[in-house]
Amino acid sequence: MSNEANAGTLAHEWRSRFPTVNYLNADYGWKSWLLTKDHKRIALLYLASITFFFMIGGAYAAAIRLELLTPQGDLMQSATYNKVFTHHGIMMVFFFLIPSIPATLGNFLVPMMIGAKDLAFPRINLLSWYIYMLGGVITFAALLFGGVDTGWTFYVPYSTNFSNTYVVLAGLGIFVNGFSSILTGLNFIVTTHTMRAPGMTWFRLPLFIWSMYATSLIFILGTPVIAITVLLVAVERLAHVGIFDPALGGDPVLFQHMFWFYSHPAVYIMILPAMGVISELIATHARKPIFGYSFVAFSSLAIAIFGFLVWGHHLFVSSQSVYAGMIFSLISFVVAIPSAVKVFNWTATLYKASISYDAPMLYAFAFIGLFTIGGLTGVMLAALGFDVHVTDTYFVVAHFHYIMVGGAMMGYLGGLHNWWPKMTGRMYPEGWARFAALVVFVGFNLTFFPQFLLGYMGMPRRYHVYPTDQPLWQVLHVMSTGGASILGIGLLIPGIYFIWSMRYGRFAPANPWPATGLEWRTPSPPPTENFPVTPVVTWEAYEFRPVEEMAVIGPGTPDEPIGGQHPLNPGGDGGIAVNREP
Amino acid sequence: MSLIQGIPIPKVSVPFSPEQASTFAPHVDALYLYLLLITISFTTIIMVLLIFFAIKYRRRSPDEVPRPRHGSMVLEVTWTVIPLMIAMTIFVWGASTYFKAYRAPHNAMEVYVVGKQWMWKFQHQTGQREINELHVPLGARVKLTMTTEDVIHSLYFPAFRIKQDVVPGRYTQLWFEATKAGTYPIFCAEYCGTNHSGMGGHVIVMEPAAYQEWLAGGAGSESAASQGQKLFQERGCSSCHQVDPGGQQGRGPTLYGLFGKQQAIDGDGQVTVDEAYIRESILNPQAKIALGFQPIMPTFQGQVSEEQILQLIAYIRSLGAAQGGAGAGGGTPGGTTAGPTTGGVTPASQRSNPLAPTSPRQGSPQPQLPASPRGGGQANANRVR
Amino acid sequence: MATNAEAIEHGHAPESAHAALAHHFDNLEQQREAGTLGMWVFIAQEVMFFGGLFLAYLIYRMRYPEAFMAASNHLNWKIGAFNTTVLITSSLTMALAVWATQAGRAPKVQVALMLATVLLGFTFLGVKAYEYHEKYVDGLVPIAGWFNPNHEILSHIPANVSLGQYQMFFWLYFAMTGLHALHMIVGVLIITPIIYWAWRGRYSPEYHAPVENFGLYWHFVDIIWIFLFPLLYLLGAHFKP
Amino acid sequence: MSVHIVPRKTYYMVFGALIFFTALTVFVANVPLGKFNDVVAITIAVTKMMLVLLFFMHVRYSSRLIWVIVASMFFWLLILLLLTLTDYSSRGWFGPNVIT
Repeated sequence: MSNEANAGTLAHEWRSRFPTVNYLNADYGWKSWLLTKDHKRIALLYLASITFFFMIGGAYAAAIRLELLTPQGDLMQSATYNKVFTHHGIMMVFFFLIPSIPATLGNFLVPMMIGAKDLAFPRINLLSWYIYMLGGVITFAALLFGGVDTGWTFYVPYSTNFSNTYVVLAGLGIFVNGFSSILTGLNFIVTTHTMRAPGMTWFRLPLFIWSMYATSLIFILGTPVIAITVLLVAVERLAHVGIFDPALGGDPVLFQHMFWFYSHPAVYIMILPAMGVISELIATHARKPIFGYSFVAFSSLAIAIFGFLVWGHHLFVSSQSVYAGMIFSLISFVVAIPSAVKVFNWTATLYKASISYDAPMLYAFAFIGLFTIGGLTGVMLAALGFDVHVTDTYFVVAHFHYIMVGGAMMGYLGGLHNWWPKMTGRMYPEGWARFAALVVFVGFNLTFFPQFLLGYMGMPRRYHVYPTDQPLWQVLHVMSTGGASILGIGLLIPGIYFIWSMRYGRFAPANPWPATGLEWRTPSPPPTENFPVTPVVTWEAYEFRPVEEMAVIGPGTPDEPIGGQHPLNPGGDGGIAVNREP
Repeated sequence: MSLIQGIPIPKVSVPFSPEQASTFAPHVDALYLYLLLITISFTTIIMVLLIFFAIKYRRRSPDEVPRPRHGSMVLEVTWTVIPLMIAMTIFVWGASTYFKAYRAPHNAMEVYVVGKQWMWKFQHQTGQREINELHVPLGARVKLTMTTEDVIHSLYFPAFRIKQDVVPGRYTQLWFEATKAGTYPIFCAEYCGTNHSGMGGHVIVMEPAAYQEWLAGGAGSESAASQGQKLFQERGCSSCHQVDPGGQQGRGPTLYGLFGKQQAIDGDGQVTVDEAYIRESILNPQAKIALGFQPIMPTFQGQVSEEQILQLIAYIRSLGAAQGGAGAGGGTPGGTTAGPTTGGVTPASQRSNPLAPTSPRQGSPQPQLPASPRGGGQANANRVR
Repeated sequence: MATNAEAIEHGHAPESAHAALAHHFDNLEQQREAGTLGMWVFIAQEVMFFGGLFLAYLIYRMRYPEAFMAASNHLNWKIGAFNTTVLITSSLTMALAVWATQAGRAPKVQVALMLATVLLGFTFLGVKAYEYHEKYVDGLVPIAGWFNPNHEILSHIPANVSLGQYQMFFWLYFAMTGLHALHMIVGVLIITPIIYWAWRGRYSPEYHAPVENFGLYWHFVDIIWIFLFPLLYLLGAHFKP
Repeated sequence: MSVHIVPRKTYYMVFGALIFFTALTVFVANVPLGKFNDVVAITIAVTKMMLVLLFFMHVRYSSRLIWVIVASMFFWLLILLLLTLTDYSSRGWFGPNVIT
């Protein structure tokens, strides 16, 4: 820490004397942003828009928690409540969780980590952002005009023949948004295959790249199916054709199959990138190569593949055949293993490591703990006999929030903190960050742990009112709401200090932590072409090198000389004397 | 005795769980405990290691670099194989519980359930109809045959630890044996629209004697079967379908003793005459033609409600149905044509043959059929299904 | 230090930059590879997109075999076969167009072959439009209001087929062929600028990625039809109601 | 490596084969074979697809990566179709008591 502070202030002094040209100040004006083909700027565009949709989703979450303070529906009508939880789901799933890490951190980091100047198709990358915004606007319009009340799952026949809300419009938004995911995934896959810097072999790739690659596979092979499914629902609603309508010979359960064929892998779209981030955070802040690199790498691919074979575990009580249920249950247990392997490897990495307590690492700790709980409760739900009782109850709600918020969200926040210096060239306030991390952790557990108990006691999900003859239920709901407010505050704090730091934060050195990835071997913030020169990789993943070899690659710029050997900034890239064993 | 054959009912009770009021509940709770054990132990291991490492190996000087360690095959294999083994034990336990618990027993007492936005309609074989309330006798096996008039709902008895979606156009089933008298909540667990959270009620488990009284209270209400019989006459079904034993075939198959039999159909193959087949035959008569009959029965789509269809089914199965022939769908008439006395009977006596319902008189044939959209032109062909 | 030295050497793209070389690629080879790979990944995505419809077809076909037979019988397999031939021929011309650019033939040749492809594409779409109109007139379009349950055509339906099942086939027919036709229209839109550039003599043996990748797309559309034809048209060809 | 140029002759032969198979599938479809109509039709369709893939789309001359992509797209399509079929094909197996 002291070393960083020291290096940071020196860098600050120096840079204030010699302003540098980087991707942020390369050119100005809204045009330079809205028409940019620079993956780093597009990443920031995504960051802004995703934060916007997240706040909308969060507002709806607040409304839900407030309503459930009391058993009676005294805050809003049930029709309103149904719309509120539907909007919460749609916003969070399709417009925050799915694009969150891939579109922001992924967009920013994938080319830098593999030593490329940009993604393979910069125009398509920009296009995918516009498609995302278009989808977002359409869905948001649907919400404003009066909203949707089908639940984010759009189950037929309710969504096709009964609900009289803006199903088609919202569906259209999700349909459009799907293509932004597809294009992002396409870009990542091609980039990873064709744009790696000389020497950057597959097994030198950072684990974040492996997980982004696995995620992209799901984007490519899963998203089209939800697109066509939503399209069919819309057509059936508009034209009253009977693809899913039992009265016309259709089968509502077919919709559930098609829907979950995407929507279960979508869960892995949310968690895999977070896993990748966590691998980076641990390696960086424990100064250790990830234990069992290849196992962690391949477990990502295994998750992506097996994740496609288990969707039927959402249909255990939906009149799916018992035998299909068993097959899906069996595979569901298999898909749990790669996740377990990751957790064990991360833990093993910490053995005899040099662990810092910087905010990113705190989020990494939170992730491992919460994801373990989320994952194991998932294993519980995969057990048929048990699932019959708790499916569609708050047990499920608690489970997937432990994965989504406790997993994906923690990874996202940890990643933002870790790469914030690189993205903005400024440090965030460490003290506040640690405090926020703590608040988020406490608030989160207080919010969602009680919901496990509620679930087993039989409280069904999507309930506007709940029985008054169950005093304990209200107690737990009140706890949950209390926790939610703490969580809300905990999430506001980073929002505030991130914005603050963009103007007032200390200047960040090129490699503040320090870390081994290529993205740290270029100034912060990076130049538009990412690297002064095409880097050549001669070291293994997460291999700590002597200072001068972990410095900025290329001819020195005024404030980032080769090897960071600058009079005012000795080994300023968080340079560390390498002594092999403490 | 446990109805989940082979598995003794474990004696467990879990904190923060609803009451155990069915033979199935203790099994779920036992499984729950096992899962909790695994979850807690794994979580603890990870947590303890995390905290221990975090403290013991905290960064002591800003520039220390620990020696890299790249992994160990032995460890990787260990923590791949062991969790897999444990997972498989969970699978086997969970699956066997589910499998056995979902196979409804023969000789169960039948209740028909129709979900509708936003209420549960229950109909007892003895004719009692209830809305959002279900009275069942203690210790009797109750089998629910369920469908819905509109969207997908899910009937959920927390106290019994069971749940099953009801799907439009299909029959799904659920069964339980209550083990504890009392009143327990019923919920709709599948989101079904505006008043979803209001779509619930109570299941009242009564001592057999009390249940008898309750049934008596509902006296005068005729049995589902005889309601079905009325319908059978009104709709003119009787003009083509014989219902007496040995009566010569009408223009459609004689229905006496048909239920539960294997019926040969046009084209190839057979169908079991069960609820689903009868329902289909009423709504889409031409789908599976009984072998040797002309496809000229008109559809009754939109002319009979789901409840009426269930009454007709009750009637048809009451027509001296074959004793479990070909594993009669939904159990032998024992459980289904339950006269008022069947209510409180114990599982043991349910296996004994119950009294058959009053054999219905055949109504005076009214040969005119309701004209169908497109089948009408052929209505004067000489055989109806 | 060594790394930096090497890095500097690798700084520049090996070849003298070709006009069509985007700034972030080292050389045309890398760019071409990326393009081809991208198109293939896109095609994989398309396969899953149609996959949803094929799934629906499979499920309902298994459920209502007679209905599908009978309904398919109302499609004219002769027209279908004609269209298949047209599409295959367009695939050939497209393949030859790619060949022409690869072999560095004169722009005239390239343009001629691509125009032929477009022309055949329009032929296909025209025939399709004719078929759609026919179905519309016969009231077989399964949209509430357009579908005419009393049309004499429907009196041929075997008795054990319900109108709902019958409409199911046509609903799938329109969904699948419609989506396919949409892809062809998009294809025509994409190839137009390519033809223009070909005319301007932009494509050469070393740079012809756009033509090549469009070729991949066009052939994929062809493949989809290769399956739609038997599944929809030939299904009931021998079926006599 | 440079682009592999496929001789025109190959294209014409493939084209011929495709036309032939189209004629064949039409012919077979008009002969009632019961279930086999489907089998034959699908087999022929797959053959035609392979021809287009291998020659028109140059897969035969492409890198292993392209082969992997082609293989995986069919693999995932099969997952979608077959795993859904596990439900539909096994409904009603579950004893006489579960009605589907």
